[in-house]
Amino acid sequence: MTLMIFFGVIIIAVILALIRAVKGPTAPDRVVGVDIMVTITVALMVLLGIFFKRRIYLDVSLIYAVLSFVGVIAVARYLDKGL
Amino acid sequence: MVNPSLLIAVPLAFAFSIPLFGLVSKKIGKYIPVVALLINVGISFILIPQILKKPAVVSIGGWSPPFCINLVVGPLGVFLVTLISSIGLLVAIYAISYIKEEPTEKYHMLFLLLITGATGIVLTGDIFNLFVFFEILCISSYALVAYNKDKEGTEAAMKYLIQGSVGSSFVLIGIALLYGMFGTLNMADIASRVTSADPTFLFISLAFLITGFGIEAAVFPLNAWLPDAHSSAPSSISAILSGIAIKTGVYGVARMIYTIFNADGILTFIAFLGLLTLLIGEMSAFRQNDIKRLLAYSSIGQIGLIVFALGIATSLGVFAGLFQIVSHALAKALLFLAAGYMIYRVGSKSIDSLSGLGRKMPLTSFAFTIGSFSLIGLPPFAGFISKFSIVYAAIQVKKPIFLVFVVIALIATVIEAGYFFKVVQNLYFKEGKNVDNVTETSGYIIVPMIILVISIIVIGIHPQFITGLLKGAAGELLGRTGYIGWVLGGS
Amino acid sequence: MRKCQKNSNKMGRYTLTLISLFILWILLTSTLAWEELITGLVFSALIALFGYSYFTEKGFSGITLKKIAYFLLYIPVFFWEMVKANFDVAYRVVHPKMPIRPGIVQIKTNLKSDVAKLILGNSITLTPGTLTIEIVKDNLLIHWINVKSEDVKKATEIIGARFEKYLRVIFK
Amino acid sequence: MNQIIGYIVMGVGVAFLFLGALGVFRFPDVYNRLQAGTKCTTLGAFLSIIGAGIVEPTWFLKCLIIAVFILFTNPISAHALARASYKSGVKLWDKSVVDKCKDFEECAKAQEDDK
Amino acid sequence: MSGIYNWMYYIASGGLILIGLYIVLVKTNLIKIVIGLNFIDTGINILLICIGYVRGRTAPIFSRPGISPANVVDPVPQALVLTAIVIGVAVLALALSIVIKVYQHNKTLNVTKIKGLKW
Amino acid sequence: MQLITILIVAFLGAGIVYLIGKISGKARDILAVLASLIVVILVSLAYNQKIYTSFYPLPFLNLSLTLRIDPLSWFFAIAVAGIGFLSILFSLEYMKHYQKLDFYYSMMLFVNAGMLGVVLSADFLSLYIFWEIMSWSTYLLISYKGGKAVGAGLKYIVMSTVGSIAMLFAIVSLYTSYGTLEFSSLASLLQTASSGYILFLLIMFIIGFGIKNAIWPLHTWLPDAHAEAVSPFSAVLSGILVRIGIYGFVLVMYSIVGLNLLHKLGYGLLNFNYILCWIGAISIIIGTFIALLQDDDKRLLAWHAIGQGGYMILGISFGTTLGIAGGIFHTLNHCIYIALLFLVTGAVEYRTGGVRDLNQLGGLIKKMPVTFIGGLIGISGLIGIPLTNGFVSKWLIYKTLIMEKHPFLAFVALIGTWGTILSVYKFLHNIFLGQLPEKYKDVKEVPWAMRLPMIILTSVIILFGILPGIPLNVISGIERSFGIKPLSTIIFGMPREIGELNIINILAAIVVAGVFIYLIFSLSTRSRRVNQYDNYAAGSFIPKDKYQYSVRFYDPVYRIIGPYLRDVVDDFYYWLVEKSKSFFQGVRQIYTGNVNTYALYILLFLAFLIITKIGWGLW
Amino acid sequence: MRRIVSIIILIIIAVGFIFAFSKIPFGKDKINVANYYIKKGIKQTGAVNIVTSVVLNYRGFDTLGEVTVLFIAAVGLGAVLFVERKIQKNMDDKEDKTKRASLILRTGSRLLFPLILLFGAYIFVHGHLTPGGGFQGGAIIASGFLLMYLAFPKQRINKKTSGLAESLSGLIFVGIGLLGLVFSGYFLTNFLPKGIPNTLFSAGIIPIIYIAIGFKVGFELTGIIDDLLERSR
Ligand code: NA
Ligand code: NA
Repeated sequence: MTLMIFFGVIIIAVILALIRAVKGPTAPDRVVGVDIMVTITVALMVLLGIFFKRRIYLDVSLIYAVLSFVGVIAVARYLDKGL
Repeated sequence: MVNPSLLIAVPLAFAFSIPLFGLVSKKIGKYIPVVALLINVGISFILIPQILKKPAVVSIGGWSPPFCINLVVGPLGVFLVTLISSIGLLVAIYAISYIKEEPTEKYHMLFLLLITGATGIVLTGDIFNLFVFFEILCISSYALVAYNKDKEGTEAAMKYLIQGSVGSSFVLIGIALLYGMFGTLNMADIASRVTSADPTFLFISLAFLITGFGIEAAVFPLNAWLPDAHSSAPSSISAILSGIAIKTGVYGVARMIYTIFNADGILTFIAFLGLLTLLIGEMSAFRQNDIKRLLAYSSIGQIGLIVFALGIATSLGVFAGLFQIVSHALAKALLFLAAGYMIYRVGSKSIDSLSGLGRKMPLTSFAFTIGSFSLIGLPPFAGFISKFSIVYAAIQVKKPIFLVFVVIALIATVIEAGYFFKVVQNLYFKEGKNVDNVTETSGYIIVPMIILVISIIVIGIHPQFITGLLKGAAGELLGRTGYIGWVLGGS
Repeated sequence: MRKCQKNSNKMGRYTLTLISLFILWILLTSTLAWEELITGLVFSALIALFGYSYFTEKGFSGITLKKIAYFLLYIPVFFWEMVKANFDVAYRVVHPKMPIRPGIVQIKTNLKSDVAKLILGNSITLTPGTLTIEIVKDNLLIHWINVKSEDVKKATEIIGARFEKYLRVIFK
Repeated sequence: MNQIIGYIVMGVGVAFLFLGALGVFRFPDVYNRLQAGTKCTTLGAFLSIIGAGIVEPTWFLKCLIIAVFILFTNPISAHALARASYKSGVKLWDKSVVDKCKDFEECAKAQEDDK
Repeated sequence: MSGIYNWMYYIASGGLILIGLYIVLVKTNLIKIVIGLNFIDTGINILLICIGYVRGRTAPIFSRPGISPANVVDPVPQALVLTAIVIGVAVLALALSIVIKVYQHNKTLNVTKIKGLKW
Repeated sequence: MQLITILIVAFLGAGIVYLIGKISGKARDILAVLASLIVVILVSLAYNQKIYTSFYPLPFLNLSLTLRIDPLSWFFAIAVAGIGFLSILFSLEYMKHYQKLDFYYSMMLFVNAGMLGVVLSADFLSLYIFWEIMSWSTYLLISYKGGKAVGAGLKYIVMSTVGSIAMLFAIVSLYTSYGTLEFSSLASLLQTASSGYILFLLIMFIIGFGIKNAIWPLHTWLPDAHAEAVSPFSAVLSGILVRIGIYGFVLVMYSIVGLNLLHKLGYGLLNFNYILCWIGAISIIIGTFIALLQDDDKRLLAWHAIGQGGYMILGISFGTTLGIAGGIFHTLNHCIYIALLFLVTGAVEYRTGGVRDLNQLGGLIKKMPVTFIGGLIGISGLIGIPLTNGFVSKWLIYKTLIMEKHPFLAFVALIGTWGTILSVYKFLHNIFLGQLPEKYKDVKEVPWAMRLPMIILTSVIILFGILPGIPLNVISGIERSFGIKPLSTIIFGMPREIGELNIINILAAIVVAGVFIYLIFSLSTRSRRVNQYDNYAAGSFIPKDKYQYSVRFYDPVYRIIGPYLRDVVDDFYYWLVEKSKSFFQGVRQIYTGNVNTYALYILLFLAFLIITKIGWGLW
Repeated sequence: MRRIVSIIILIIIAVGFIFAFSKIPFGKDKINVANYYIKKGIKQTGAVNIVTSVVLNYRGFDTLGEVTVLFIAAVGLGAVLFVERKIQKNMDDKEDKTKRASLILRTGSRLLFPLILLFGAYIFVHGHLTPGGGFQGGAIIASGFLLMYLAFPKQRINKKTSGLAESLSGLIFVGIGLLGLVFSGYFLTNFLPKGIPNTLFSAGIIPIIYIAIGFKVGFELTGIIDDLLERSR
C-alpha cells in the first residue's frame, strides 16, 4: 500500500518532468527535464524491485543509471559544441 | 557426412580471423575469402549426392527441432548453397586484384559475411534465424554498396538502407505475428499449424513477410533500391548482389508462400507481379547509357522472369525458375565482373565509352558477350534452357492467363535482346575514342570470368549436370508436407 | 588512451585501483562465494590494467590516517549541508512566490588537486542554492539561487569555505 | 523494525523526488531548474534507494552502490548541463542579479592554457 | 477500461510503427528518416514484448526458489527483442555513418535534393 | 554418325579457325577453305541417303535432339555448303584488307554450321537451337564492318528475335500438346488437330520463318543488312541464309502439316494458301519496284532478294507439284545468281575502293571482263532470261499460276519481272557500261581467288539453265518425300504431261532471236561508239554529278512511282520503335530518385495486399 | 498530396494491424514451444535466467548472428568512414582547443571509467543469473569509453588492438560452437558441465560465450562511437 502511494507520487513527478521536457523552451531545458526523469526512474526501479520482490531490478537500475548518466553527458557535450 | 553447420561456421570464423591474419601480413587478407569459400564449395559438393538421397536436418545446440534452431538442408538448400559459394568464390578471386580502395581488409570481411548471411538464409529452418541472417546479408550489403565512399555509392547505400530497413521491419512484424499466433518459430512447425489459424490473420502476416522479402528480391514495386545500389557498388559487389543477394530474397518469398503458408491463391498474382517486374526492368534498361545501371535494370527484368516462373507453381515452373536463377546468377555475375573491369580500365561507365574494347580487351569482351547472349536466352548457353523451360512451363499449365503472360514475357525479352545486342555491338563494331592505352587484364581478374563462361556454355550444352538437383529442389518447394516431415518427423 | 604524465609508482597506482575495483565487485555481488571472488579478482586486475592511469595519479603515497579521518568527517558535514540545501530548495519550490534572487558569482579556491576541485565543485552543486558552472584554474563560477554577495571574497567565504577546509587536508 | 525505518527513508526520498520534479516544472530558467533538479532528486533518489536497501537488508550493499553512484554522477551531469546551457547561449532569467561569467569572458579562452 | 488496458500496448507499438512509417514517407531530412526507422524498430520491439507478456506473471529468471514455471512469461520474445535491439543499433550506427558521408558529398540532408541517382 | 560428323566438322572448324588465326593468318585461310570444302564433300556423300539419328538426350524435358537427312534437307544442305565454300574462297582475296579476320572466318564457318544444323535437324528443338545459333552469328557478321552496319545488325537481330519467339511459342505449344517435337511423329499426330490450331501454328511459323525470308511486311531488316554486310557474306546472307526461311515454310507446310490440312484452312477467299500467295505477290511488287529506286548496288540487289522471295512464296503456296518444284527450284537458282551478283559487287568494291554508289561507277566492262560476264549472267538469271536457271524456275511458277487460274497473280509476277529488268539493267549499265570515270583508269580484274567462285557460279547458272533436269530430279525426290505427286523430269526439262519444257527448243528460238537483234543493232545508224573517257555530251560540259548520262537513271520513273513506293512498313516500325522508346522513357521515370517516394511504393504494395484481403476478401 | 496518400496508406495498414492484433490478445497465455524452455531450461542448460538460456543455448545461433550483425556494423562503419592517413592528419590539426571538457567532467570521468568497466564486466559475467548479459555488459563498457571520449575528445582508442580483440572474441564464440560440434556432433552444443544453478560457475558454455560477447560488443560499440565521433566533424 505504502509503495502504491510512492508509485503514485513518483508518477506525478515523472509527469511534471515530462512536461518540462516537452515544453522546453530551450534544448537544455528539455534535457534537464529528461535528466530528472531518469533519476526518478532509477529510484522507481529499485522500488519496483521491492514491490515484486525481485533483486534483478537492482541490476536494471544500475545499468540504467550508468547509461543515462553517460547519455546526459553526451547531450551536454553536444550542446556546448564539444563534440 | 559433413555437418552442414560448417557451411556457416567456416566463413564466419574466417571472416572474424582476417584481422588476426593481418598481423602476419597485410596481404593475406584478400586470400582469406577465397580459402573459406573454397572450403564451402567443397563441402557443398560433397553434400549434394548425400542430400539428394536423404535431406539433412541439423540441430544447432543439440536439442530436437521445434525447440531449437535447426538447419534444413534439402535439395533446395544445397542447390542454393552451392550456387552461393561458387559464385562467391569466383567473385572473391576477382576481388583479389580488383579491390584497391582502402580499407581492403574490411572489404574482405564484409564480403565474406555477406556470403555467410546468404548461406544462412537458405539453410536455416527457423524463421527468426532467417531474419537474423537476412539482416547480416542486408547490413553487409549496405556497407559494401557504400564501400567506395563516393557520392553515388553513399547515396545508393543510403537509399538501399532506408528501403531495406523498412523491409526488414516488415519481416520482423510478420515473424512477431506468427509467433504470437503459433508460439513457435520453427518454419516446419508453423507450416504444420497454419491450417488452424484465421485466414485473414495469416494473410496479413504473409503480406508483411512477402513485402519484406520482396524488397530484397527486388520485385516491382519494391525494387527502387536496386538500380542505384547495383550500379554504384564496386563491381564485384554488384555481381554478388545481382547473382546471389536478390535470389535469397526470392528464396524468402518462395519459402513463405510455398512452404509456410501454402498460399496457392496468391500465386497467379505473384506470377503477374513477376511479369510486371520483368516488363518494367527491361523497359527501364532500354534507355540506359550507364552500363552498370543497364545491367542492374536487366537484373530486375530477370528477377521478374524468375518470380514469374515460380508463380507458375508446377514442378516444371519451379524447376524453370530455379534454372533461371542459376543461369542468371552465372551470366549476371559474369557481366558485372567483365563490365567492372572495363569500367576500371576505361574510367567511365557510359556505354559509348566502351566502344572498341573488343579489340583491346578481347577476353573480357568475349566474356561480356557470352554473358549477354546467355541472358537473352540464346542457345547454346545456359540462359536458353531456362528460357525454354519457362515458356514450356507457362504453356503447359494450360491456363489462358498464363498464355497471355508468357507472350508478354517473350515480348519483354525482345526489348532485352535489343539493348544487350547494342552493347555487344558497341564493344566490337564501333570505333573507340579513348581506348588506345587500354590493355587486357590477366590473372585473378580473368580466371573467374573464364570459369563463368565455361560454366555457362557447359550448362547450356549439358544441362543434365544440374537438372537432377533442380528437380529435387523444385520438389522441395512444392512438397511442403515432405519438408514438414523431415523436420518434425522424429519428434 | 592517455599516458599519464607522472611516472610515479606505477605499481602502487595499479594496486590501489585493483583494490578499489575488487571492493566494488564484492559490494556488487554482495557475496563471498569463492567463484565470485576469483572472477572478481581476475576482472579487477584486468580492468585496473586499462584504467589505473586514469583512476589515480598518486597511488598509495600520501594516504595517511589523518586524511582518512578527515574524509570520514567530511561525509556527515556534506550530508548535513545537502539536507539543508534540499529543505531550502523545497521551501522555494513550494513557496507560491518563489523567493529567488539568482545570479552567477565567482569564488576562489586554493585547492590544487583535480580530484579535490571535483569534490569541491560537486559538493557546492549539491548544497544550498549553488551550482558549479565552470572551473577555470582556481576560479569557480557558481550559479547562486539567492545571491547574498557579489563580492568574490565574501562569496568564497559563504559558499566554498565550509568544504575547503576539509578538502585541503584530505588532498594535501 | 527495519521495514518501518526503510519505508520512512524511502518516503522522504520519494517526497524529495517529487519536490525536485516540481522545481524543474516551476522554476523560471534552466539554471534554477537545475538547482532544484539536482539537489532534490539526488537526495530523493539516494534516500529512496537506501530505504529500499534497509527494507531488504541483503540488497543493502548493492543499493548503496547505486545510491553513491547517483550521488557522485548527478552533480557532474548537472554541472555539465549548466555549462552547456551557458556555452550554448541560454540567457539567465531576466530577474537575475549578477552574471560574473559574462565578465569572465576568458572562460573559454582561459581553458586553452588550463592544463 | 480493461479494453483500453488490453489495447494500450498494441496501440503504442502499432502507433510507433505507423509514426515511424509516416516519418519515412513524408520527412525529407535524412536524420529524421533514420529516426523514423528507429521508431519502427522500437514499435516492433514493444510488439514482441506484448506478445510474450502474460498477465500477472514474472520474468523467467529462477533466481530464487519461489518462482514456479507456471508463473513466468514467455522468454522467447525477450530473447528476440534482445537480438532485434542489437540489430537495430547496428543498422542505426551504419545508417549514421552513411548519412555522414552523404552529407559530406551533397552538403545537404534533404532527400529531395539528393537525387544523383534516378531513372 | 555421318550427320554428326558434318556438324562437328562445321562447328569445330569454326572454333579451330579462330584459334589458329591467332598463330598464323595463312594457316587460318587454308584451314577455313579446307573446312568448308570438307563439309561440301561430306554433304555430297550423303546424297540420296536416308538417315535419322538421335544425337543428344535431354531427359529432363523428355526430349532428345535428332538429325536426319532426306531429299529436302540434303537439297538445302548442299546449297548451304556450296555457297559457304565459294564465299570463303572469295573472301581469301577480298577480305585481305579487313581486320579481325580470325573473327570473320570463324563466324562465316559458324553461320554455315548453324544453317547446316537447321536443315539437318529432325525435330523442332534442334531446329530452334541451330536457328538461334545461326541468327546470332549472322548478327555478328552483319555488324562486322562497323559504321552503318551496326544499325543494320541491330535491326536484323531484333526482328529475328521477334521471329524466334513466335517460333518458340509454336514449338513449345506443339510440345505441350503432343509430347514430341520430331517432325515425323508430329506429321502424323497433327492430322487430328483442329484447323484453328493448325492455323495458329502456321501463323507463328510464318512469322518466324517469314522474318528470315523477308516476306512483306517482315522484310525491313533485309536491305540494310545486305547492303552493310561485307560482300562475301552478303552472298551467303542473300543466297542461302534468307532462304532457310523457305526451307522452313516447305518443311512446316508440306512435310509436317501436309496438303490435306492446308487445303482445309480458311473459307473461300480467306483461304490460307490464297493469303500466303498474296503476301508473296506484294513482296514481289514492293521488292522489285523499291529496287528500282536504289542507287546503291548492294541495296538494289537486296530489294531483289525480297522480290524474288515473293516468287518463291508464290510458288510454294499452292502446293501443286509444279508450284512446289518451282518454288524450291527458284530458291536454289536465286541462291546461285544472287550470290554471284553479290560477289560481283564485291569484286567491284574490291577494285574501286569500296564504291557502291551506282552513280559513281561505270564503264568497268573492259577493265573487269570476268566480273562483267558474271554480272551479265547473274542478272540474266535474275530476270529469268532463257538458258539461265532463273528462266526455268520462273517458268514453272508462271505455269502454276496459270494452271491454278490466277491470271491476276500471274500478271503481278509479270510486272515484277518487268521491274526486275528495269532495275538490273540499271545495275549492269551503271557499273560496267557507259563512261569510265577518270579515277578508275588503273582498275584491274580481280585476282583468281575471287574470279574462281564467280566463274563457278556463272557456269552453274548456265548449266542449270540448259540442263534443269539435274536439280529438278532432286526436287522431284523432295516432292516424293512429301507424298505429293513428284515432278517427272528429263535432263533438258520435263515431259509434256505436266507442263512441257524443253530447253533445246528454247535454245533454238534464242539463237534465232539473237541473230535478229544483232543485225538490227549493227545496221542501226543511230548507234555510235563513244569513247569511254568522253566527258562531253553534245559538246557541252556536264556537271560532275551528271558525269554519266545514266546518273539518276530512272528519275522520271521515280517522280511517278516514288511517293507510292516508300517503304511504309519500315516507317511504321520506326514509328513503333520511337513510340516505344518514349514510352520506356516514361516508364523509368517511376524511379524518381526520391527515397520517400520509394518508401511510398513499398507501403502502397503492402496496403494493396491488406486492402484486397480485408476489403475484398481476395486471395 | 503526399501526406494525404501516406495517411490513407497508413490507415489501411493500421486496419491490418487491428485485424492481426485482435487475433493475438494481449496478456493471454500464448506460450507454446517456450513451455519446454521454462520447464527444462534450468536442467538442460544450468542457467536460471531462461532468457539467457534461450539466447545462448536454444537460440544461440541467433545470438551468433546478432554478434555478427554488430560486427558488420562496426566493420562497415569503419570502411565507410575510412579516411586515408594523410587527410586525417590535416583534420586533426584543425581541431579546436576550446572544445575541451570542463575540469569536473574530466576528473569525474577518470574516476568513473574503471568503475563503469567493472560494472560492465559484472553484468556480462552474471548474464546467466541476472537480466544482464554480454550485450548489456558490452554496452556499459562502451558507455565507459564514450564517457572518456566526451571528457577527452582528442584521444582515440588503439583501433588495431580493439579490432584484434573483436576478432578474437568472435573467434572464441565460433570456436566454442565448433568445439560443441567436435564433442557432441552439434554446432554450439553446451558441452561443458552445467554446474549448480544459481552459482557463478554454472550453465556450461553460456558464461564463457557471454564474456566473449561482452568484450566483443564493448569493443565494437566503442569502435563505432570512435569512428562516428572522429569522422563526423
Ligand atoms: Na542523473
Ligand atoms: Na541475461
